[in-house]
Amino acid sequence: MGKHVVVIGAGPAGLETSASLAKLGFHVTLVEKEDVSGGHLKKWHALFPTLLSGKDALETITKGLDSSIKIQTATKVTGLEAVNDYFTISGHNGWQEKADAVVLTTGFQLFDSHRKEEYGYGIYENVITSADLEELFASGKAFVNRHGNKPERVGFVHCVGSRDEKVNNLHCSKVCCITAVKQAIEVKQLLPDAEVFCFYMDLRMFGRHYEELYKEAQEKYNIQFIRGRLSESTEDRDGNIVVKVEDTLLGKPLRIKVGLLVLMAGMEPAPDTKPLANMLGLKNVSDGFIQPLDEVLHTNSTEIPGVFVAGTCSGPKSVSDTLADARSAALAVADYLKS
Amino acid sequence: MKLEGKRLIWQDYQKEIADDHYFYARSCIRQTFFPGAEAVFVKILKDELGKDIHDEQHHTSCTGIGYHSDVVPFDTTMTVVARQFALMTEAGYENYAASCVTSFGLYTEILDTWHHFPEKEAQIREYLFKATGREFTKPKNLAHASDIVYKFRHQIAAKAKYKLVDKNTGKPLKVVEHIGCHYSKMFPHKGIGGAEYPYVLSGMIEAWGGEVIDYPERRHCCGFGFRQYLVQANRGFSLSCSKKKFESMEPYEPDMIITNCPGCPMFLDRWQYALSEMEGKTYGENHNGIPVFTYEEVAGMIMGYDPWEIGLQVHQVPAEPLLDKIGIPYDSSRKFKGKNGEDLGMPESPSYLKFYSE
Amino acid sequence: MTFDLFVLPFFIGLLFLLGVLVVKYSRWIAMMDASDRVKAGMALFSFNLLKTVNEIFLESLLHRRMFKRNPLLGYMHMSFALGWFLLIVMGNIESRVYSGGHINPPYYPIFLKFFIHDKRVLPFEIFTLPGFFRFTMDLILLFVLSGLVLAVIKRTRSKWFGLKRTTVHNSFDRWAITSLWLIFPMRLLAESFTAGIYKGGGFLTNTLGSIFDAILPLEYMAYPAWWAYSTMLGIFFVTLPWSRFMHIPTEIILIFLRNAGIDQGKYPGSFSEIEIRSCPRCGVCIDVCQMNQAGLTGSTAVYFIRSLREKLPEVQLNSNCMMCGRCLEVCPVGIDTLGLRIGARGVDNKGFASDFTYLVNQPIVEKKAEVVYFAGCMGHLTPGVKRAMLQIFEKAKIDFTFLDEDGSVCCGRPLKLAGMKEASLTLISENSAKIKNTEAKILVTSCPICYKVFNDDYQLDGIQVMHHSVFIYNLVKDGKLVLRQTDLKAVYHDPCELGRGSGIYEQPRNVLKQIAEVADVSEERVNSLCCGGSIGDLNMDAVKRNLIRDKALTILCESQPDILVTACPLCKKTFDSGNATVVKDIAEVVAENLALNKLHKQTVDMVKL
Amino acid sequence: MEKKAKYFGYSITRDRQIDYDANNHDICKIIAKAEPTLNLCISCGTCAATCTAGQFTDFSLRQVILLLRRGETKSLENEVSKCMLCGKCQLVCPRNVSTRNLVIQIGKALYDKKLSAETVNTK
Amino acid sequence: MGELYNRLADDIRFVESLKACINCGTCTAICPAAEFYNYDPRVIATTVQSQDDEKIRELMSSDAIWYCGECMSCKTRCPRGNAPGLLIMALRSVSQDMGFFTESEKGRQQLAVKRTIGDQILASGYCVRPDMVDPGMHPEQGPVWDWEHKNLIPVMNKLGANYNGEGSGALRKISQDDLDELQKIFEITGGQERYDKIEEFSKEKAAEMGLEFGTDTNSEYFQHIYTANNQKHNHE
Repeated sequence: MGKHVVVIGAGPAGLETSASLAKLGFHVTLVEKEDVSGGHLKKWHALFPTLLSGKDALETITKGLDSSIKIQTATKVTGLEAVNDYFTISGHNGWQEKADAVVLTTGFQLFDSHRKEEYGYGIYENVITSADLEELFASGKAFVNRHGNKPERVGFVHCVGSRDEKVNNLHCSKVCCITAVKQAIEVKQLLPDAEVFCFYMDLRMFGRHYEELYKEAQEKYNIQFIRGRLSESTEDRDGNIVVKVEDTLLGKPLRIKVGLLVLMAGMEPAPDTKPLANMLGLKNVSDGFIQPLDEVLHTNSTEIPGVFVAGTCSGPKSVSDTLADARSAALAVADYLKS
Repeated sequence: MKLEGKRLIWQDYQKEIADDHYFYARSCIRQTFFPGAEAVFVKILKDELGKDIHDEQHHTSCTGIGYHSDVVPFDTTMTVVARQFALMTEAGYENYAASCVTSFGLYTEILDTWHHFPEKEAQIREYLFKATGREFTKPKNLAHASDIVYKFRHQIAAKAKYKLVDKNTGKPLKVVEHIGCHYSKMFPHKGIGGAEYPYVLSGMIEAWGGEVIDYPERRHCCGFGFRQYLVQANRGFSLSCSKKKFESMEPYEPDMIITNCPGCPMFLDRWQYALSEMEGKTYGENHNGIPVFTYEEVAGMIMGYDPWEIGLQVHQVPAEPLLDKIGIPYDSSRKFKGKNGEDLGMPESPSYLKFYSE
Repeated sequence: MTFDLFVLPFFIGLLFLLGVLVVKYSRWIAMMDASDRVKAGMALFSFNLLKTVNEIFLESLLHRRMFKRNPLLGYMHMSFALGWFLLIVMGNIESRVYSGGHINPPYYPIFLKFFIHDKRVLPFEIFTLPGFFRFTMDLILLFVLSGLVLAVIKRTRSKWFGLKRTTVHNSFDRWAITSLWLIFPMRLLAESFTAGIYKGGGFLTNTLGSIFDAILPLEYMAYPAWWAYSTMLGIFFVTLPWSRFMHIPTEIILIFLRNAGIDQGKYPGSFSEIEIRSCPRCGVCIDVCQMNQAGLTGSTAVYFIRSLREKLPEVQLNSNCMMCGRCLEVCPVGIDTLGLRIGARGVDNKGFASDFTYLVNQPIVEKKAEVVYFAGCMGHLTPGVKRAMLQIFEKAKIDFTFLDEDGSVCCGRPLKLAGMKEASLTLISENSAKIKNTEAKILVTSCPICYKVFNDDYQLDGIQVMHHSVFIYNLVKDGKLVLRQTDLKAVYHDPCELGRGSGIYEQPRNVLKQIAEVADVSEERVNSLCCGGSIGDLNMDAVKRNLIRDKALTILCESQPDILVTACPLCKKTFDSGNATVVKDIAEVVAENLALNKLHKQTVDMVKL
Repeated sequence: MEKKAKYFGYSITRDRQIDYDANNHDICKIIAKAEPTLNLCISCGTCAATCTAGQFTDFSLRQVILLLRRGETKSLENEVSKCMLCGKCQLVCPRNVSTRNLVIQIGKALYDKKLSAETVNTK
Repeated sequence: MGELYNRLADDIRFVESLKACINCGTCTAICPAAEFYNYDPRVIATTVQSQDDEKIRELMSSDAIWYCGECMSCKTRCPRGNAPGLLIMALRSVSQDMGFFTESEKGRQQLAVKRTIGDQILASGYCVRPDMVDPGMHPEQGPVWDWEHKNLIPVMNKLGANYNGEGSGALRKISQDDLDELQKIFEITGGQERYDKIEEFSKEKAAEMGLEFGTDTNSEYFQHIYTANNQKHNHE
């Protein structure tokens, strides 16, 4: 066939799309702005619901890559143009390619928790994000808060940067609920004596075995779930975090001190997505996530023939959803290039 | 606590504050309880900084307290505010400086409302014209008086005789800053430093040598709650709110509280008295209470103005221990005397709070 | 010679035992309510006593109930009880014969062969008086020993005796049983050795004695054997009051009191104490208990009663019982295990303060009718049952008052089962007033739980209480309902509270038979299984309940029926969740299979012809 | 020097906020041990919806469990006494919480607490 | 959608204050009133959101809408950009216009606010004046205020105020022309009407309660509403 596809972004979506496209017989170039591929996954310690290690997951995905795939790392795409029936793609470092189809797999960026000022991230030492916690898990360091003490209580705040007009994010990030449950369990495994609380609005346990994990968190680990969105956190003299929340199921405001507060930072569109979409002339990117041609039927196609999307650049997804989406994108590309 | 984190946030909440030519609107509560503070403000701006500040005689209350205790309808309040704007326009000013935080919040709210509902603005213009024959231009710059002091905090520091430093230890004084709720809780971008970590007073405290204390109930309302204080039956609420703050700040051993809202300093001052009388509990060192000041008073203090001229004697919590700490001289015998030294008698001594006189 | 030192262990043991029994019995009598004491006193001088004696003979000696359950087991128990009893009786007669009718010291008949050793007379000695005794006594001893052999076999082959599981005993029981088991071999040895030395004894002891004499120095061994025999008796008597064998003297009292019309009354009380000590720990109740399926073997009646006896504060044990009554059915002593359980729960839960003052001034149903219908809590949870009943009422043109149409006040049975008697009485009086207010003649309920408590604890002044299955049965019998035969194959499940609890087995079956072919179930009627949903259990979690449910479903569905029919909304709901087959309440089956009317049915029949 | 508290015509209000740190969580622990399915509750309210006592009162087991978990045991005191133990809640609970035993355990724990408080008082 | 809901929806503040509440409780968690009163702004939002006129009427007649202190902390945090505090203001307006406010103890207090703050605005041009802060009605103001109140003129003079003076400055006397303008504004914009309604409905209520109504702050009814507390507002 010999048709050439450029995949932009070498996270799980880009890697899996490339692997699938190569298997289908296409020439694939995978462009990545960073020096190393793997996206957010390379920093993630373990994946829900099985606690599969992020490293292992990435290795398995990478193993599927055909040697024919050209991986162009450390290249930020600065030019992307549809010319007749092909595309020209160029990078900041002078790299340039022509392609018959383009797959955008630019992924997401983690919500910057500083923006949720009232939670004190970056101000109070013992307020960290879910990503920080994954790093802490991965480092294998003793589980102590930043004062060197084992926290007696750990709180998880759901929906940080998600479902929040105050930070202009209306969407649900989909994976934070289950991630919080997973991390809460991991914390409990490391600190069996700690009390762990999840402050949530809704528990969106949509995936296979998620609800079961949630039940396990309650049954086996006695993790407490308090329905109420965190209103603010402050620091007491000992560096504990005092949080205020309404226990909405009781209809009473509640104040509780935790030694460590973990913010479940949501997914936001990657900053590179919109510029790339603009270069192509994609219109449906109002919230920064690319709107596929149809959210039910054509989830990988866009309004421009030959331009495809896969993974979280079109909306929050779990790793497994991302991989499935990537494979589905490869088929959509194949379909397009064959016709 | 990491200060860099706060600085990062403060960068996002800078606002433009006019440099000169202010139309000054006085505050009902400020002038009633701490008229010296307003006097200091005008004095510093005029005399020390050489600014032009118009002290308008025809303006009235913005009706804010009536509005927020819901006896005055929104349209009425908007029209009264429009009248203030008209007075400003007529006086040839475009920079509005409000002494009151409630007013400031209300002006902000009204301007925002008019922005979103231009038809409302048109209606209010009509009302105003019909009632008074006046017309107005919206202010080009709207600031709370504390914004202006914040803007010139370094100039004030440069001219100051004293610093917010314990003269005996050389250590900065521990200062609690209390921001009026309506300063930035409604419109975070209209306040310096935003709603969560307002910088307006912290900036002054830093510039004047003090150390800001962040305590868990820092953001809590003083408890005024308008109708919650105005009606005697509700005052328990008001008192309880302040108590919550005192209990929360107490372990940090603050030397003083600075506020930017007219009501808060009065409440935080008086409630310390009421709490001491009701439960025998006093805050601060040696049953002195924690002194509560307006930012204007503090500016006056460090500028070396006579404490009794700027009105520190009308605080129930005595200022003397703090003046001593900083090293500001004062004449005890003149504390409760009239302007020309005439005898006005003496307040009674409270049961628990320390009382200083001659 | 009428005395030897070796009799002392026996004699002291016996005196000790009698002393302990006197103390215990006196305490129980003292604990008894005055009215009960009067009842007991009167029973001593009435014909009832004959009944008691008869029952004691049948149950305590012959072990009739045990025989019914398993002949081998019955024989084993009978050989011990009756055999030993006969040994004592015959021994006494024999000793009198030898001593010329004098009253002998109590040990004398027991050790008669030590004191008296006459030579054997052959060959027709059985027709002589001493010969007769020697023969008979040896025969009885052999009878006892045969039981002993069975008991030993039962240790490893309990299934031959109809028992899958046997009781695990504590150390007192082990001491007692060891000594008991050794008494008779020791007696055999002692008598044989003595017979060997003196060439006396009967067919058994003489034969054995001769053999032993040939190989053993019997003159040195006989005397120690008598010591051993006496010692075993002594140990047995001393351990008896704290061992399972306490049931021997206590059961007699229990039978007497029961026949005197005395029941448990307040708990703990003398009756419950006597019941607790009447448990022989035979373990017959273990196999029938469905708690085994949930892995809660420790909850079975025998261990529950043990915990009461030994005052082990095991709340879990008290609360973990579905109160299905299967153990009650099989208990050879007839101990009211459920009553004891309720009593123990009452003690556990005495701190639970119920407060139903909120029920005061609730609106009363004004409608008056012949029939009042009470769906009950569970009926409300299974709207299908309720709807079916309403259809049936309509079809049969019954004017009725729906007492709990707008929701029920609980019948009080759950509280009663939790031991909260006072609280349940509040609900009972609340409901009673409401029921009476309807001026109905018949109270129909869909819930066997309610049905049981209505019958047992409500004073409804002549209002006839009917479970809906019986009510339907009557309607069908009276021709007010005509049912349609289908080709369904059904099994019927007897709800505990309706079957064992209230004795209603046939009416629902008869109704069902008019609709479907009803297959037999291996465990039905009195042996019916509990569905596992029982509100009788206070503690068991759902996982365990499901194990019980699934096992019951397996047995119920052995014949692969199209439909499992029951007559209890709770059973229905529980079985339904097991997803084994279609589950319906009898009322639902009836409502779905109502023929148009009698006339119509006749027409259909005619067409068929 | 004994000074008389002044009365200003109103009094200080204790806050309604659940102060988790100040609350006593021992009772919850005791009950969770006696009835571990307590932890399974997801506050769905099915129990309260079907509750027999709930027809007549504002009794809500969901609410009771929450209060218990938050250590608000004082508000629990007169709650479980309304329960008739009819068991409907147990049948409808999607998480199979052993609600009846839970109610009994709560009732008893509060009783024990009262008892221990009384013993302390009499000492 | 009922009449009451529509009335609420006419209020410009309502439009800004309630957009599809998600019941997350952020508002209640930091609400000072929810801390000390049996009050939950989340529930208020839910009730109004139901658009059930019966419930809204009940709400407007209850104490619940009068607990808010209008600090607007809720507005800062709501993830849906709602402001229960503003919603409360809309509810209070309708409650007063329709006369529901006299049904609750806290609502009845509106007359006290009107006769103090409200009347003061029109009489002096300011909401508060030092002479109005009577130590008898404000005992918590303490002995220093007591002293100051007794020596208002010299103290104010010392502190640089132009107490009751002509021209500009703190506590100056507002000229009659300015007061007339204020009065006119009140008449045109509905302020006076609001005042009159508060008086009217309160008068009815006073009659119903059998209390002398009067026109000032010394009347029986005023004293009653100013001090009455049935102790049902807090959780104790």
